Amino acid sequence: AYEPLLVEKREAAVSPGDSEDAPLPDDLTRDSLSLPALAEPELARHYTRLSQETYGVTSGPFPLGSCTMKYNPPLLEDVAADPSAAVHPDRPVETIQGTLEVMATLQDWLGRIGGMDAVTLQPPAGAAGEYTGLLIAKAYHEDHGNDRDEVIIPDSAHGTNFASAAMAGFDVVELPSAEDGRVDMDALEAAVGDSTAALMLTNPNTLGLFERDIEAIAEIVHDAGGLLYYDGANLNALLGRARPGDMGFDVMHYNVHKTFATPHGGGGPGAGPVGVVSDLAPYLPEPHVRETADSDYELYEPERTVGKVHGFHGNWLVLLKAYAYIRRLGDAGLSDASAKAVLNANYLAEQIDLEIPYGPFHHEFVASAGDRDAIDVAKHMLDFGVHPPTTKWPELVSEALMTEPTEVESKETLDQLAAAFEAASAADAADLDDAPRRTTARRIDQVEAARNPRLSWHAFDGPE
Amino acid sequence: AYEPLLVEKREAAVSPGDSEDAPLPDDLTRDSLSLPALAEPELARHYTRLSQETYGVTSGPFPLGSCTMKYNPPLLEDVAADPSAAVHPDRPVETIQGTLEVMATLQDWLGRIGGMDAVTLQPPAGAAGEYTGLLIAKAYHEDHGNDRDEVIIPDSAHGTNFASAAMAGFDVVELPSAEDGRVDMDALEAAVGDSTAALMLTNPNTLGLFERDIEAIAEIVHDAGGLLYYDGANLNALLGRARPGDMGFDVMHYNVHKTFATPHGGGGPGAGPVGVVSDLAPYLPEPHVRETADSDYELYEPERTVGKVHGFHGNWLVLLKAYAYIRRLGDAGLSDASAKAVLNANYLAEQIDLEIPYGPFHHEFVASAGDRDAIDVAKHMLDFGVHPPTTKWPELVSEALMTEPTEVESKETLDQLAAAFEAASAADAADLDDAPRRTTARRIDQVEAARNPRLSWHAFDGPE
Amino acid sequence: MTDTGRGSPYAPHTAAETRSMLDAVGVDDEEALFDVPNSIRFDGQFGIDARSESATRREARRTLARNDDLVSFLGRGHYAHEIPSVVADLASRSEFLTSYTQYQPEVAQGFLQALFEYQSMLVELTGLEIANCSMHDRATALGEAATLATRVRETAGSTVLVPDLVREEQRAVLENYARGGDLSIATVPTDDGTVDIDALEGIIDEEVVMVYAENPTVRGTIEEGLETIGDLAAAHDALFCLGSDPVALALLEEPASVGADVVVGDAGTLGLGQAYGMGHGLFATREDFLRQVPGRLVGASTDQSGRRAYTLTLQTREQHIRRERATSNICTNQAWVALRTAMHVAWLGPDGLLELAEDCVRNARELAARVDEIDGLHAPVHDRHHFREFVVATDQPADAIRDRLAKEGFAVHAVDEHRLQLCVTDANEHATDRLVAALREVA
Amino acid sequence: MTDTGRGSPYAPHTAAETRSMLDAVGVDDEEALFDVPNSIRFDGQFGIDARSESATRREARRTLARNDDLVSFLGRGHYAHEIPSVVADLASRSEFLTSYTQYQPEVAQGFLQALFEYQSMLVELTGLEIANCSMHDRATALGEAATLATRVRETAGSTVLVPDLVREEQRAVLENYARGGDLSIATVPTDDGTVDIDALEGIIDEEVVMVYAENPTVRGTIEEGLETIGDLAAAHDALFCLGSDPVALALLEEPASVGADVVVGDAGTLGLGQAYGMGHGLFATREDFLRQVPGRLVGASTDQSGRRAYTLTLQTREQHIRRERATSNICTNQAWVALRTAMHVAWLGPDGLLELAEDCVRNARELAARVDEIDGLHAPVHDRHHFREFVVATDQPADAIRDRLAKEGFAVHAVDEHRLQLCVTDANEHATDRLVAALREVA
Repeated sequence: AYEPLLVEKREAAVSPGDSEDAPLPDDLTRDSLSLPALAEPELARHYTRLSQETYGVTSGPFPLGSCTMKYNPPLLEDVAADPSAAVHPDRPVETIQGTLEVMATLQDWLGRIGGMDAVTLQPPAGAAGEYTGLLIAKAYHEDHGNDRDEVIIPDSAHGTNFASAAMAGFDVVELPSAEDGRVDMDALEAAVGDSTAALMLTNPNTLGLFERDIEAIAEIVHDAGGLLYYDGANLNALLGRARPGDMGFDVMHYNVHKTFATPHGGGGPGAGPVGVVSDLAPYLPEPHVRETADSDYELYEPERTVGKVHGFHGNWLVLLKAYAYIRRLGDAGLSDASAKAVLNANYLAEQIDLEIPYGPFHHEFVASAGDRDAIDVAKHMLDFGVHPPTTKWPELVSEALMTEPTEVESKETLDQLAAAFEAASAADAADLDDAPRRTTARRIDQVEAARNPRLSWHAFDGPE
Repeated sequence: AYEPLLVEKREAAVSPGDSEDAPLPDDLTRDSLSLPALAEPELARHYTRLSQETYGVTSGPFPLGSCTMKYNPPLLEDVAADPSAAVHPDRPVETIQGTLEVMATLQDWLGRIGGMDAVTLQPPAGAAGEYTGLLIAKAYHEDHGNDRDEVIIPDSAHGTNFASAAMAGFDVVELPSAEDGRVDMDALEAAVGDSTAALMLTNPNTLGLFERDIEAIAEIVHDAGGLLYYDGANLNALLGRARPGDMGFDVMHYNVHKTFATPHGGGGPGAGPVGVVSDLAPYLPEPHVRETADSDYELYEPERTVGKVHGFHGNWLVLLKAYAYIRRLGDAGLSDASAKAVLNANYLAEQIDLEIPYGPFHHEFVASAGDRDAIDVAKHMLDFGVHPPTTKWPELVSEALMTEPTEVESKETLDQLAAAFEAASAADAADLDDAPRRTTARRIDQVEAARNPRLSWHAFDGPE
Repeated sequence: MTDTGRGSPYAPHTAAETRSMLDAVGVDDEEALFDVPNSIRFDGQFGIDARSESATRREARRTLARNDDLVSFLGRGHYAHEIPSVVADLASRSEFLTSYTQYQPEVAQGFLQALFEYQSMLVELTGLEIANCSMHDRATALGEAATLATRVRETAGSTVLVPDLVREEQRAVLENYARGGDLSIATVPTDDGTVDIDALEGIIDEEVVMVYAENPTVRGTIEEGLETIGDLAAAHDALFCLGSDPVALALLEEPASVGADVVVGDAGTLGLGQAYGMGHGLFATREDFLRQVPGRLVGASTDQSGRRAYTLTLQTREQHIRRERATSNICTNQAWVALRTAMHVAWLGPDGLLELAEDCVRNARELAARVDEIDGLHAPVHDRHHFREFVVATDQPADAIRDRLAKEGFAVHAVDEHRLQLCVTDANEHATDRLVAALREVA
Repeated sequence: MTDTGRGSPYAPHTAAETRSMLDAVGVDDEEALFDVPNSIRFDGQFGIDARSESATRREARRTLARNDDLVSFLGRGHYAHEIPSVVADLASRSEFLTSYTQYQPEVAQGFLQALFEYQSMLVELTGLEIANCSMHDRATALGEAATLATRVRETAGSTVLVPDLVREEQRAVLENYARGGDLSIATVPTDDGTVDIDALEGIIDEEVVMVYAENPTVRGTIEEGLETIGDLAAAHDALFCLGSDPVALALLEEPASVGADVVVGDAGTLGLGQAYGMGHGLFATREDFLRQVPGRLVGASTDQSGRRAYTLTLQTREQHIRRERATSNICTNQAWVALRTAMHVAWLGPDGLLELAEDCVRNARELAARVDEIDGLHAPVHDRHHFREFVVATDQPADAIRDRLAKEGFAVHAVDEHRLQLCVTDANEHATDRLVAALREVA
């Protein structure tokens, strides 16, 4: 059912100057303020309805490629809701030893999981992690007297890689993929050089393929004096099977909201901790947490720190949830998560008839909608009660349906997903045009939204 | 969407004797046990879907007469979730002073609100409160050498009144209503006598009418040697305006899940504290809480206690929620709740065209569906996104629609309700027969359910 | 939300809306709508101060903080098992929490299905064919069993037999039910913590309408003669009512297999945790008694489009229809706790539930052995298998030990002058080392 | 759920299902699916022990209990206001919590509408026409404002002016953004806690692309010359970026009315509470910059049936489409915190929010007056109006007072050798009497 905007239910205006005992002179206060004015029961109904119009992981399968929409255990929320966790960032360190112990432990665990020597928890998201890693690479090269202003990125990489490189002040060199969907070694040889600051790589890549030549890639980049950056978006494919550090990566970020089950929250908050090899540890953001000789914890400024990428200590509550998840699973649980994630992707792929041009894939695969528009197929999948995969990307596959079921789906829900894939991709043109039909909103006009931007309820003040 | 049963998703059996290190000899253990075997993500989806197929107060208006479906503030849940509240009933009293202080305070507040001298919190529901009150009346009369085995109950009373009287070992004398929907004074005079243990009354009664002659009623019953019992189901009509104790009632119960906003939980738990005048205080259930001279709290056995009506101390967590609600509202909030509850009922009645034979009513009214079947009208109201009123009761009104909107509805939602009343009662026969159409399930076959009882999933083991 | 002390924060009316509604009704103010004689008008002054939301929360927290922070080793009919976070999360969804008894099943399919699943789990656990949606608690369920017995027994009779080891509080509740139903309670002696079968044989006669036994007992002992008790009851046309809980039922003898006609207990043992005795009454019985069962029943049916649907059924047994001839006065029950129990059982699954139950035996046995090694303590007192709990004989006065343990942060029960009782579950087993160390100090 | 240490408790596969899936795929075991050279195969031994759910909860609680239980009077950019219970309840509904960025708007209308409402509230509070869905935090929002300035300014230039009183951590973040964007930061002096307008006039020139100011400042002072700052910035074709928060915005001068081009701040000040600095970056700006705004924007549109619907819009600004030419690298933002902020604003309503803001002035004024009466303390140091917090001059060393207060259960900030800072909101005002008493003891 259509839910009105808060202001359409009841609105009221106040004027700070109006009250007898106004605490400030008129010239320091605003004239008026007009906001929704609802009682709590009305708000409860409003947001309950809005929640029911939102598809989450608890609604059904959510196989978005490279997003790792796994189940978010309420255990994590309980741990994060502990009132003892609600501390102020200016508290003296001796009064927040609990928080610092959690952070130091998480740093240690992430280091073990990635094969990295040191980890910062400060970056508040994956892209912030990329940016942090690149700031570290930049500082490292500057320190070593190298003027390296290029970052090499495969054409199949996540868009954030490019944007983060730009933000950190690098030029981007795009690396075409080889025919097998992996890094083109010749192109890489050609691309690296004295200007190469780093190569950014996802492994397995966005097609789900493991870069088998990763050791050779590392050698090429390292020989050229560059660093190897690992984009952790796909780490859920490899837990316990291979570690970026062992592959030759120098810097990596972790997406705890992907691999370690902290909830996506409709777009965030996440957290993007960054791990580095020991040579790069002096460059980590400040402050950094470490254990002292007497088992206490302290904050310190790494010797050659790149400074800060978050105003405080990053997304603490999210980090706390990741800590709880890793502790709950332990070695066997983490390894099993990857085993089942990879099995699920392979099983699902086996159940659908669409072409999957590249393989062998791991936790995700990219199918092609063929002569159908991938977006149409996705929209029609909504009618079967599942969330569709990521569409039209990566571009290596035409009409791509980039699919990552994660380990939390059962054979039953994978079969349900497969049925939705089949039904949607077999539908006739009229049905596809008309999809979705069973959703809260029917197909939404994106062109209108962009041509005539209405970005707040003030846009509805006049006649609509 | 249809949600399968848990066992239909995955089931597994275990046999206690099978394990190597079984801790008990075979002859003390069961043979096997077969239960749903699902992982947490699957359960989360199952129950999320089931919740979305359930209409609660946060879904929309819920105007069930005599049920007082008011908004249940999450504040109350937060208070009850305090880990300090999770105590064992066998804890020594000196280690649970917090719990006892809450209980003593709630006893005091309920006493003030009802005009009663002492209050027990032990009855776990309204009907248990009635039963407790009648046990007290019985013990009181026995103590005074009176052999009184009749309880007088108006024909319009809640069904629990009759059943509770029977459970307490009384004979029920049904009192017909007068033409104005209130107690028939002549009939009452005729009914009372040496056998009268008590008269049970709801005030305002189930038609929403205040028994204006309550003082005369009390005199008649008291003169005959009987006690006056107040059914607190409709107390939300009178908060701050009139108190049962002041009207002449000797015993009453409170429904904290009605008047004091503790959630109904799909049928319970509630709590049905019982208040009594000082003469009856010695008969309260044991143990009872009281403050000591040095501001501590203790449990004691009232001198002439009727014993126990709950194995421990009643529904503690529910009582704690009621305590928080009363504290949040205070005098003005409680009085305002009744003011708005009564205003809402009168406003809603004003907006609908159906006949309302009795008045002036307070927090609820009983409209008649006229020549329509009240159940049909109710089912069709579901199609307009609201919950219908209670149907076919009280029987004084033909095709009754017993309606109590409570104070939490706004003018807007009352207008929405009124529109649903109007549309449903004006619908043609075919539409009524076919209603509801927009609900999870269509009209359900009650006859089939009763004739061929299938009360567990084991009923589906064979061919369905 | 600036209305503390000014009115109900949960009534959404603005002054203007109130005004227009009053106008529509045709009165000047709300007071005019109260048809209450002046002689009994009340001035609204209860003397209860309002608080802001945060002050309410703070005050409640401060008050509850007067409860000492103790690790509890208490049991005796109210047990704590660890509640998975997901149970609280799902059960607190407002659609579940704020809904009503399912009198409009078309918009309550979710809760009805959950209750149907609850019933089904209890049917599986008890082996009986019918389980209702819940009674108030174990004690009231026992009372209802006694009144059921009077309704279904073919010949007259007025005695309910109860072991001497039943909690006195439960017996007190039963006594009130018995009084209303013209029943009397007689006691069956126990022998070393379980029913004395010979004594029972001597006592039972045609006057007996119901025999009650518990497994495990309030002392944690596991009954070994249930089948004999069942046979004795059957031979005298008495109902056999067995008290248990859903954890114990997963491991111990299936009630149906020992001839139980009714099973009662606290099903809140799973799903709710320690709540000062709050729980919910498990009530299961045989199909023969279908029309006599107290409490609500959810049944499967079909809807107008032919699909499976759930509804409350056989409501003609209930008070709102049958009034004084109802099978019980129960109306509001403990549905939401039953929902939590079902969620907890489902979370555990058969493996998890059985393991939890087996640990109740293993942990009690292990703790008893460790306690027995302490000078001045002897455990278990009863030469029986135990479930969760056991009795400890003490050389020192039991009260003194209990009080000293409270100072050390532990709550234990003193049975009598020289006996303690200890209960261990997954909720406190992490503290057993500390308890044993403390016992070593204070015993 | 008996699988602790045996596998992921959140993977639902039974052994039989795994087997049949492996068969369908045509491999013997999962390991065969990993296309990883042996040379870099890892053995899975991280050395991290698994824990049961309850043990995980217990361990986390025990670890966090190492945080001292202090009443915080800290502020300086991270503020605590009381969160209504209903906000946590609604925000934790799993549909909100577990959903993704709304790339399929047809099944995300609820979250999109909530974000649209969030944007609308910030538009109202700032007076600017556009607010995005959130940046990571206030500091990154400031950094994004600086890079926006370089994109929208008509002439070249490379200086960002920042008051000397800005938190050094925020400035450090800005410096990294500046470095990537070839900008440099210059400092504007302050005079008695607010921007020295004369000094600013002297410094500002055509090189300046953005002038930043805060209201209130990190010392709680309220700026009085905002309009002048705005005029100066405009006169030099520099953006005027104002730092604030949603509570202050409800009372203090509307940014648009003083010429602000961008407003940044921590919107998590409402809805989230103390979270060790976690919050979410408020970012609002003028309509002119629509195509240059960083971050996600929700817009209204219509669906195929002509009804109003919401969708992420103008995505061509974003990294997943424009890659290195995007307006920002931001992808995952703080949407769920924005949801909570919107809920909290809606709960307060205009009256409640204004009252909360006014109390931030009144309570700070009152507490300063009370502190000023204590021997050895002088407050407020700055002769300005204050919001929430103020600086206190101390005769004793400030560190010593801070440490002694910590022992008494209070956390306060030592600005330097002889200055403390105190922050008072609805979340700690109940403890001001105790704080004053403690200050009297230790000052």
